Amino acid sequence: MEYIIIIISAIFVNNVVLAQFLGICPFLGVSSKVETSIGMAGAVTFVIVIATMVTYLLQKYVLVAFGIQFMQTITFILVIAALVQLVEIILKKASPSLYQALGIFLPLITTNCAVLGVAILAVQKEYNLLQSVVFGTATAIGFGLALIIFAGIREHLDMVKIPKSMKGVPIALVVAGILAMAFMGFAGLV
Amino acid sequence: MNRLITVSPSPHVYEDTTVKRLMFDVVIAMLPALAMSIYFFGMGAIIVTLVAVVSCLMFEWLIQKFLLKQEPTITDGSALVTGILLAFNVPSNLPIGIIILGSLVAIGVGKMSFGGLGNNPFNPALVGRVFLLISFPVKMTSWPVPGGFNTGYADAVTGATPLAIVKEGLGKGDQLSDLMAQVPSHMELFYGHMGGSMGEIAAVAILLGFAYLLFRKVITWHIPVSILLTIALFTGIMWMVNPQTNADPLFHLLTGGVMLGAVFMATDYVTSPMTIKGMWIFGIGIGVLTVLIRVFGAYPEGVSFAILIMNAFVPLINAYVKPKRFGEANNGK
Amino acid sequence: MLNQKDLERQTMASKKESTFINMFLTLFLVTFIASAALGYIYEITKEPIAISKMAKQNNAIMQVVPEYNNEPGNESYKIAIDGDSIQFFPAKKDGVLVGTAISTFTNKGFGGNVRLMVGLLPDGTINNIAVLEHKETPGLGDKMDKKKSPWSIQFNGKNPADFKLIVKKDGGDVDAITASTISSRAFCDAVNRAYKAYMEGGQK
Amino acid sequence: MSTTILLTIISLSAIGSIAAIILYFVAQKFKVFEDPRIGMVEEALPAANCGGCGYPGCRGFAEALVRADDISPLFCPVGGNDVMTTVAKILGKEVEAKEPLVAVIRCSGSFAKRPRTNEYDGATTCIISSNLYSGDTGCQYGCLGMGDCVTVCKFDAIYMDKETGLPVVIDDKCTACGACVKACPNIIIELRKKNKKDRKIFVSCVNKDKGGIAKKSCEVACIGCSKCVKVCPYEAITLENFLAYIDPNKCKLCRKCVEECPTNAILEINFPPRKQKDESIEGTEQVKSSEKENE
Amino acid sequence: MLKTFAKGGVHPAECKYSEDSAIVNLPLPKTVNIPIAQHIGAPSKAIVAKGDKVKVGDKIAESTGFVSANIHSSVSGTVAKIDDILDSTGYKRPCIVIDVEGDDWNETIDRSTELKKEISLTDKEIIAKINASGIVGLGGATFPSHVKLSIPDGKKINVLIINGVECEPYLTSDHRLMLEKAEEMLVGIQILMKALSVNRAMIGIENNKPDAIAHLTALVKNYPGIEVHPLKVQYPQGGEKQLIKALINREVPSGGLPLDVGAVVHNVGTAFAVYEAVQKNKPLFERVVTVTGQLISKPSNFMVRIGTPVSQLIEAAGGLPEDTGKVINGGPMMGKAVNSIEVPVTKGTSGILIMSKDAAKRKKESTCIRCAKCVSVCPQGLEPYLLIKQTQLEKNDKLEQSGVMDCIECGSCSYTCPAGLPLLDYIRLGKSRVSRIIRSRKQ
Amino acid sequence: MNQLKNFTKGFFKENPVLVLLLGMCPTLGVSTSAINGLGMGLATTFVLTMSNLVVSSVKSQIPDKVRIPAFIVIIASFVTIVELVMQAYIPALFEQLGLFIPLIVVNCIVLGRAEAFASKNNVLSSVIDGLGMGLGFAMALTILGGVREMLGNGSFFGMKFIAGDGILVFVLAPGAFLALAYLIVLVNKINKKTA
Repeated sequence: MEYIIIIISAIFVNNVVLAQFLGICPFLGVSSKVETSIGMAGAVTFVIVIATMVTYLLQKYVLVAFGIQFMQTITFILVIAALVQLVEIILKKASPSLYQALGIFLPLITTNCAVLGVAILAVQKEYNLLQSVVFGTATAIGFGLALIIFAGIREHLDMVKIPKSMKGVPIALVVAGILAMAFMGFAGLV
Repeated sequence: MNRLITVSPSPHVYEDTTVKRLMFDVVIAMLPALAMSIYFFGMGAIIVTLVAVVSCLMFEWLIQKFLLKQEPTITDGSALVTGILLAFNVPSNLPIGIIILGSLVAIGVGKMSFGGLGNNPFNPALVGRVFLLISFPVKMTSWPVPGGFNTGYADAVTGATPLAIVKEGLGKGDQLSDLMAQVPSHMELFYGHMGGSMGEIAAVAILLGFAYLLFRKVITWHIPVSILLTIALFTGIMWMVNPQTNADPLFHLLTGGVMLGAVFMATDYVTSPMTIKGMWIFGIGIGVLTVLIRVFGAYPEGVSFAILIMNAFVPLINAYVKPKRFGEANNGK
Repeated sequence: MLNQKDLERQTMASKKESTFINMFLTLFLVTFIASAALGYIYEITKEPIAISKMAKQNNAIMQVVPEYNNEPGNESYKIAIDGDSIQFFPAKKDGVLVGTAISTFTNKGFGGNVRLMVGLLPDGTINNIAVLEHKETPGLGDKMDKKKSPWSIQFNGKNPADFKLIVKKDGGDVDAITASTISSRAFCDAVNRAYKAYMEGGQK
Repeated sequence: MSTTILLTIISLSAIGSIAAIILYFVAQKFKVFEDPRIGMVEEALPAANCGGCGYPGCRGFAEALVRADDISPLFCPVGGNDVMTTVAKILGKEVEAKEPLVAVIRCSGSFAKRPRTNEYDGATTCIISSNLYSGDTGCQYGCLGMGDCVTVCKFDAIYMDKETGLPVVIDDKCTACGACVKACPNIIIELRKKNKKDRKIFVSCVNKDKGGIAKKSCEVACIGCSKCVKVCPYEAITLENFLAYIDPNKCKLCRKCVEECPTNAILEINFPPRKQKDESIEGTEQVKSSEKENE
Repeated sequence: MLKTFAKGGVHPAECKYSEDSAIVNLPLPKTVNIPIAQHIGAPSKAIVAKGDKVKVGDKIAESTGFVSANIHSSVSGTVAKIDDILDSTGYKRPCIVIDVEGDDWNETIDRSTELKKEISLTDKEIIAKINASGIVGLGGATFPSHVKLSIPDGKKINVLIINGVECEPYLTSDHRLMLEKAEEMLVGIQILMKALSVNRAMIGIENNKPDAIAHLTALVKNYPGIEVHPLKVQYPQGGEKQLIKALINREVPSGGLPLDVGAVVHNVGTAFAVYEAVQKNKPLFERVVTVTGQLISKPSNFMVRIGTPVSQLIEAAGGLPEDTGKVINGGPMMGKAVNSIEVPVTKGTSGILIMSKDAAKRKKESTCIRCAKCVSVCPQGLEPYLLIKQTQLEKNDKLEQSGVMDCIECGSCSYTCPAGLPLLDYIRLGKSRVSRIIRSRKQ
Repeated sequence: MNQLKNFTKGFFKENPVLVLLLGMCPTLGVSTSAINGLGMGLATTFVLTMSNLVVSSVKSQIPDKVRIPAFIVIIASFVTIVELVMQAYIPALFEQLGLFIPLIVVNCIVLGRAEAFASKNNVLSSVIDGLGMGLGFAMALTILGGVREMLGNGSFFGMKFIAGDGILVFVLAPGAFLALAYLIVLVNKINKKTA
């Protein structure tokens, strides 16, 4: 039950993009096509899951153990950056097809605040390892959900005449705003 | 030869349906519900409708004329429909300023930001409504008690909607049977003797409008029926499992704008799927979300949110749910 | 313009090559310097951070109990309840208990957890309540905070023994915040928890 | 030094170093080469993504440029020589300077000059109209007048003149990307040399009908009389299918042919007015050239 | 419940003004312009020269390939010239212009009117005869008929479908033919059955022609294997694929031909032409043409020689009305608006429809409101609203995926669109772009 | 390059939020009030300026392969400094900004400027660039925060000017998106006019 609450909360009620404002840059940048946003969602999920695991261990066995929690930000981001690069390099060689699908998004993920945000939030919420991973996965799914819905709408918008001044980011933000209003309907679900 | 013959690609004949005719058919279909709300809420209903319609038309005209610099198309009737729908979705004692703000959001944000009719992914009236609901939760949820035609506008006596009464009551652990005694009977619900948004109360009037729309072939039956069926089925199962804590399906269907949403809001052409299969998915999605929000969420009434959320899925549904192509089927030859 | 810059970058001879030693050394040096600097600043700010944290707690305690002259933070104790724990801060004047500040919680809030500091007089009467932490909807549930509305003043001076800590809608004595019954219920729940814990062994 | 600082230094340096080591070895092991010049070339290109170069977008062109041994056949019409020199510099290759070009409309069949024979009532694009029939005048070669060229122009360099029903090129804005040439179903637009002061002489007609038929459908059609061919001192004019064509590379802008043309199908643009000689010729050109100057 | 095809379709006002006018022979014109490209496929090659004398029924242009057809003179006289002349495609195309002198028929043609029932030729000979006679699909598609009868190896045909649907509003030429030349037509069907070696033929007729249904139902008793099937009135039932679906409930696969599902479809007019060619040795040089329209004073059905200017037909039907907006070669749904009334009648001309200025005017275009009416009427299960957008944005690969090549250009989408969008105009453009891409890919 | 221009470009013509559209997460997340926006903006300005300074001075010493990790460590150090200092001396604001303070490290503006500007330019230009960009960011955040506060709460920098509540949605998530959207449109329009 506890896990279900974490999942529903992370996907719907406290959607990472629409309620927490994390990962907005890729949300606005990459979500122009459904296929690419599925790729992005996949890549983000992958990195978030690994990152929450690694940072959890780091937090518990290095930072807390040594009493240097203030080093959280710097160590987490360093690990995430290295991790992303690692994944990218390996993927490029090991599975070029997967790299084709996900790889181009990987560099973007380093600066996706959702990854670091989730890692820090998981620590703040004092989740255990499994909870952290579930939380990370659910957050990533919520990110993917928002991204894919959004990409669908944008594909639709590509086919209609948007006023010139609204084109691009402004209309994307308006859509995000309306979506966020719609998602507020989920409030109180958990 | 001085007579010029016209040349154009085929076909050379056209059905006489126009966008304008469709819109005015929708307006006609909404008249019974409007009449019922005037009957129950009196002056308030008239004031709210007038303000909403006039401000929607005005904003559409102003934005097209001065911001987008296009030829204004307010005569096509779509802003009129938005205005009436917005009025239908608010209590009949809403202050004029808030209604005007709602119209601005509906037309300006919900519709014109996307370039006008046909482009908006979300139902403009619902965008306006949800915006108001979030912004003015108190004013948007104090419903005048239906007091007949002489109900005042600003000084109307307010009360909770039946759905809110039941939800509140269940929330604190009251017996459902006691609660049902506090709300109007099913028959009263059917003809609209209850508190609520202006247009949502009278199921019978909305069904009348539905019949008219079907008769004029303005909409197909799929979306309304799939929504209502899903809600009935979903709440029905819960009711059968535990009738002590779950209201019966008929109660759910007749309250909280389900009828209004299913017939007039979800069937908006622009924001609903293009294929029959897609319409089913859309309808079922709305039904499920509505019940989820009603039963488990914080809001007593979830149709608006559910439709808005499913609106967001429509482009995806359109992209991936395709009509069956001719010749695609494997006919056993 | 741009391309010229690029050309410059390409021709920049001073750029270090990506050899192993270079990479390793660079990263090592960067992290070394960074961590040293951070460690140093941490040492400097450790004290003020601790003070400000304490100040916040003391501030809350001060708000909810009558005047005292001990250090309630040093005498605090905890009681486990409902899967979590509640912290008690006894406030004493000249060694005599004048009230207890209780850091309590509820998870029934509209936006999740709500933490309150409830000040009880020795007989259990509510002296005052301060909101420590909440995520309630602005404009609605956040009215429980005194900064936003005087709603929670209605609890002051009431003794839960004869004042039913339940909203009126549910048959209690509390006027709910308009359109925020859930937040009001959550608030009552947290206060109730504090009172219960206090009566069940929090009185020391 | 306190233990905290020590621990801080040790742990972070360790993490950093480990990351560096792992990254280095993994990078060594999984090396994939990508030419960094592609990105640099792409940045140098104008990013109009107009496709004027014949490649799908600027990125595609950049890849082609980097791949090519000899980049002289590749040319970015939008950026012109400046961009190509920059690109060549990046790639360390040579590039020849190309003559600047400009689009010209080879049809003068305005409403006044070319009587309508039909009314068209379909989708307002030339391409659809031309799939349907030969156009609403007797001339099946000329401008269809629905502005496909205007729609495709990314640089707002073409507009439709409402008086004449013909498109007009704004020379200063035209980048000779060729999008309009591709868009015109009747191929009446041609990219021609941009001479000094934008001076141009060309046959403003593409009608391949016999003289009589052409003349009947349009006052200013080329009737294939070959007078211009005879008068040209540089052999720049050729006649094929009853249609004259002036080779821009041979033409020396002497304007002899313009005077000779009996139907005023040859235009001279941006020349100073000549001494009064023949009024009838003067009239049409004056209009044309003054239109140009007004922009 | 009458049979019809599965999905989509529209039902425009039928307006069959000329259904009670018997077929009348049109007087000979002074000159005829006979285009050398009157069929789908390679244009024929003229084999006469200026000054040559020709008789009615003489071959004047020769087929240039398998998918091509011979062309025969429809009049007797002198070849005046071979020149580019505006025809009903809207473009100037090569035509053989013949000045008419008398009405002198080629001797080999049997001009008697008696019914000749017994079929003496073998299947191969029948196909050769049809090929030589220049018969093409007379429903409007003008696909050379012998090609449809030459079944490739490995394909098995088990039913011949005869298209007497005439689903286009206004047109009545097939209707009149079924009433007046029913026996000849039925013999023609038997000839086709023999050529295809099938023993079953189904005639599909829409329910708005009860007299034709009754007439044929009575007659087919004498013709074993031939059945008459009344169908619900629904446009575009006359489309091959829709008719096959309606009659035998098989779906021609996307990109496939009717013979992929074991069927061959011929028009009633074609069946009649086959009868005349095989039994009477008369090549195809005349056909029934409906001249109709709200403003036409005498809506009629004429037997017209190929090459006759359309103006002459209109004259015979009471003259060109004052308020003429459009002159359409064919029906209102798929016919082609001509840009001059001097264009000649060709083998594919099933009717001439005159529309008033008001009726000819298109609806004012507004924006797409995504009402999905076009999706619901498309008989091919396509999404016209999407196709038009993809065409406008030149997304050719997406367009191909969306099945633009399956479009049969029936026009139902444009007909029904409340926003008056030129859906079919753009889809046709998209189709031509995609087919160019597909062709270049094959090379 | 003209240093003054270098400094002022961040305010309008190349405003990181309103024109370059970078750093959206904190922009949306903390702009519930003008004071929050200002605080966040100033914190970011500090990090931006300092990291630009350090990056541009060490740029030639860093091999390409570890460029990004090295930059990130530099940036993260300054972020942590800000975190610690704020926690110590302005705890109230620190709590308001919460998660978004550590997230400055992944703010696209910071890394973006380090990559695109500081790694190619000299120290002085880089510092000026960082300062200009940072203040531009702070300005945008303050404006957005101010707008949201005024509309949503009826107050400005905490001072109430209408009784009761404003349009609540503006202090909530959806309002952030909507307010920013129309602010960007407005700035684009003004930029186009003055261009």
